[in-house]
Amino acid sequence: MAEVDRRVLYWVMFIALAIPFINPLGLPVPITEMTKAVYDKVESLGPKNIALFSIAGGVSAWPEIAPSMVAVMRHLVKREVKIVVWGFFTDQDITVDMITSNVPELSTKYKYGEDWVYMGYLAGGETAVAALASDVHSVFKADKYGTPTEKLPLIQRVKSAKDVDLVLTVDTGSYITYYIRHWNVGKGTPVAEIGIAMQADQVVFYPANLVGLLIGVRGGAEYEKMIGRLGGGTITMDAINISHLLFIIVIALANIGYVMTRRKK
Amino acid sequence: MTKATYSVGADFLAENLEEILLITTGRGFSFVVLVLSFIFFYIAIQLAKKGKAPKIRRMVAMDAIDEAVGRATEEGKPVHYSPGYAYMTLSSEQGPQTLASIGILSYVAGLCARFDVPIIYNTCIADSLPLVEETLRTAYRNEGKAEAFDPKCIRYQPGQSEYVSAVLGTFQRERPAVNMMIGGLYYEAVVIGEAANVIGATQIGGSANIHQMPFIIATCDYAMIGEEIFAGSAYVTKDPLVTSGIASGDWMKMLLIAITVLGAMLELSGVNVISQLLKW
Amino acid sequence: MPYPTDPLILSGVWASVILTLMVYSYVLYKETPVFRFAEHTYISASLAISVVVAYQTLSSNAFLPISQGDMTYLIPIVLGLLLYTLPFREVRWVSRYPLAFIVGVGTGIAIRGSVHAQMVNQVLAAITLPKAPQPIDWFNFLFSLVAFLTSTSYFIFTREHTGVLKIPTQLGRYMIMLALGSYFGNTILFRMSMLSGRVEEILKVFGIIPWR
Amino acid sequence: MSSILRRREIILFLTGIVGGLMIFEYFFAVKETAAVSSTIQKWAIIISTFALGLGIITAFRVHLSHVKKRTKGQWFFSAWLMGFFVLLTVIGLWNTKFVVYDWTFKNVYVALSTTLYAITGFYIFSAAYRAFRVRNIEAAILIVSGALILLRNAPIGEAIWKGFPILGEWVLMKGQVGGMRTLTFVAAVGLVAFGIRTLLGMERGYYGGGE
Repeated sequence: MAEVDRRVLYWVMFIALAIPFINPLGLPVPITEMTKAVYDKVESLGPKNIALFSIAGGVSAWPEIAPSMVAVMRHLVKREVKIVVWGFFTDQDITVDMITSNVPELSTKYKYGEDWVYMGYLAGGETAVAALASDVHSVFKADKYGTPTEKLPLIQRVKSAKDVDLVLTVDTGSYITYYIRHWNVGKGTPVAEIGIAMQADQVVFYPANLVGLLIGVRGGAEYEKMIGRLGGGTITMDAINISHLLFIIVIALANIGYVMTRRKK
Repeated sequence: MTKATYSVGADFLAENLEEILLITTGRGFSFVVLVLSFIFFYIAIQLAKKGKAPKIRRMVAMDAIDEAVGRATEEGKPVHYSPGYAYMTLSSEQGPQTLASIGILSYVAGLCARFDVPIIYNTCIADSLPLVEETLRTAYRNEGKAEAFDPKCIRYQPGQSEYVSAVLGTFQRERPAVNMMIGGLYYEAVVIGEAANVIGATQIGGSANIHQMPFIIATCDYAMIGEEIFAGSAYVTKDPLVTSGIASGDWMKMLLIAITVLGAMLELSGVNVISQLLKW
Repeated sequence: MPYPTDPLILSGVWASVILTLMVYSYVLYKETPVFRFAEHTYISASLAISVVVAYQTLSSNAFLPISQGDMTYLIPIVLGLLLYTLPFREVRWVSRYPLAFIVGVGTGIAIRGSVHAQMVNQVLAAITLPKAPQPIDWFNFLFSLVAFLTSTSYFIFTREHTGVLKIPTQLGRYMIMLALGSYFGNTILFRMSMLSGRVEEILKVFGIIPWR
Repeated sequence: MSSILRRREIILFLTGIVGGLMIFEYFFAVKETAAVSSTIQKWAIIISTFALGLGIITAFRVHLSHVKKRTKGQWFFSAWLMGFFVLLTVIGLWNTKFVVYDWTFKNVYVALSTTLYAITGFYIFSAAYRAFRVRNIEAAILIVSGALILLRNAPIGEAIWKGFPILGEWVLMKGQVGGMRTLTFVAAVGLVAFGIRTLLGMERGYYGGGE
């Protein structure tokens, strides 16, 4: 019992993950404090405010972060907040396409250049984040589509970190720490994170003021519930429930097997 | 895919330096710590030269290398070695871990050369290739078997997941008896570790990346945690540097523990001199 | 959204799902020529993409400044080309220069960042008192502090873990396990949502669940 | 000339100087070094980019030999790898928007990256099955902490018992912090000691051992 062929485990997991997509369970998703804090912050913003949506996560992490990205973007659009988008990943254009196709208001209700703007890709890691905090215009001369910044009224208003009311950093790595160091500690701009689950362990002991954190797909599902528009996160939550239950069961079985084989000896 | 249209230039940094530095004040004490690290290291070396080097505890994982290579010899199977993702370059903050890993590789390759065990090295770090090749070549030459070295044992893949897929394939096709993964590991730790368990390989793993420690411990027979991988190369070569490095590290830990205890007590009694010092 | 009909998109989603299943056949069955094909296709495509990206990086970061008259960028190009002395035995040592340079940068960056963020800032955070404390906050503060001190004592290598150090090091090991367990648990959440993403994609393309 | 340039001391000195500059720039507000250090980092990126060619040589060395020797069950794949690489590189350098390149990028490269990234889902399952056994108190703590996080992250935990998410939240926000802080801390201590040895030219293990 203690030595099951691994492939049995893998097949069980593979099938178990498929079931909830075919036959949703729809267990309720309770709201956690970290997510509520991000929601409340966005809720407090309005048409006069500017939010920065920074993309530092690749397409390969979509299943974990896409639900939160879409839900937060929908909320921003609902509150009519002005949105500046830029990012640090080479495949981010595909991500921006995904967001705009899921949030059609960006092309209907919003006017590009005035209400939202996509500045494109930036290399340079922490140095770049620090530079942007003090002078956006010297880093970006034009947006992604080659329109010079002078012709983009929204980016004209964003000269440095001080002109931004909330940073939402989508992050699968260390960009949250860069934003905390240079935008929050340096300039006092509130920073919130859309992250992958493991970042929770590290962010909580980082000595800084974080507005809140959407922890992976769980955070996305909670956010969808709060904005009242269920989506990918909520659907995936069923798969999370099933798989996590499976982990608990398998760990329990492994221990029963372990204790029994030890008794025999 | 987009081109790197903009990046931050030197001229920009120079112009805005004061503002940037304003953000990063608070490095004063860090600098003191760094200088103290140098001083502690110097003292430890002087002590070692006088034969007063402190004893350190055994490193089980390093001692296990000989045994593992011995097992590969008996079974007539290769040894697999890989340094992890490490941001795919020596010029990142993961670079030192790759270097430490190559240091341990030079010992492992020597053993492999001595016992005529083939070694397979999979990597995705292109700029480490010259070092790896030279390390392996030298290890073979030092054993007097220069002609036995085949550079085709070094396999390169251009990215993290590519490297993972190649290692998975290598395991089933060439069935190494030993898998060693030491360096700046990321998600590959659990994948390679479990895939190596499937083929029953003896595993020695090590990394200073905290996020992979649970998985190295879970999958490997022998695990090197944190600073052990940095001490590894000097440990196997019986270099007095190792004790000096570890001893000076220990002093630094004790010093900072003392500061923590003192700081906590002062903070609790309302004196914030230590926290001000740390923020300096 | 309806199931895609555009032949380009349709062929794309089928290709990606078939390649995915080819890779998972390794896990769910065993290494076969099917997996080998996916593996080699992937590495091949990635090598080509890396060359294209490298070319783009060099044009915007090196060739562009040179064309604008900044000749200092010839230095890294020459250093980069020196790497290619590696296959020639007599001049192989020259390739150590670019390496020495890269190693210096990496080591410098690693040291300077870790002293500040991983050492000094951690001590500072450990002694920072809770704001507006309730009794439970005091408990948490002391718990973290004791956990930090005891688990650090476990990493002292030059003293035997007996006598005064016996109890702290033992307690420290427990605290480390608490942290590792937490990390393990969070990683499971991340990995499960990634895998369920692939499963969902497969089900979608096979038409088992509606396209969305 | 070459006998001087060949000396190890000179090469090690270059490492020390470059590394020292990176450190100096971080701690001191000297305008000139900041500019120099930023340039140096850019140079390092350029040099590393050149190294890709070495990677391709290394890969082709292996695969050409397979094709020449007609290695059973391998040579065909090696030939495919090299042929497809050449084709795609030529197309990509010509025009990245061309349909073959763009299609391969999205449906092969991105899709397989995601697939391999997700393969961990299987392996972490069997790793948990093997590792989470109550062998001693340490293992028991690991299991309890991991299980509480699982039951916090999945809403099903709350459905089973209201206390699970509360305990899980405590482990995540408070309980694990001290241990995690130590791991961060000691890894840095080891790294700094190693870095000092490298910059002082005393860490020779990496330097290919001899000569």
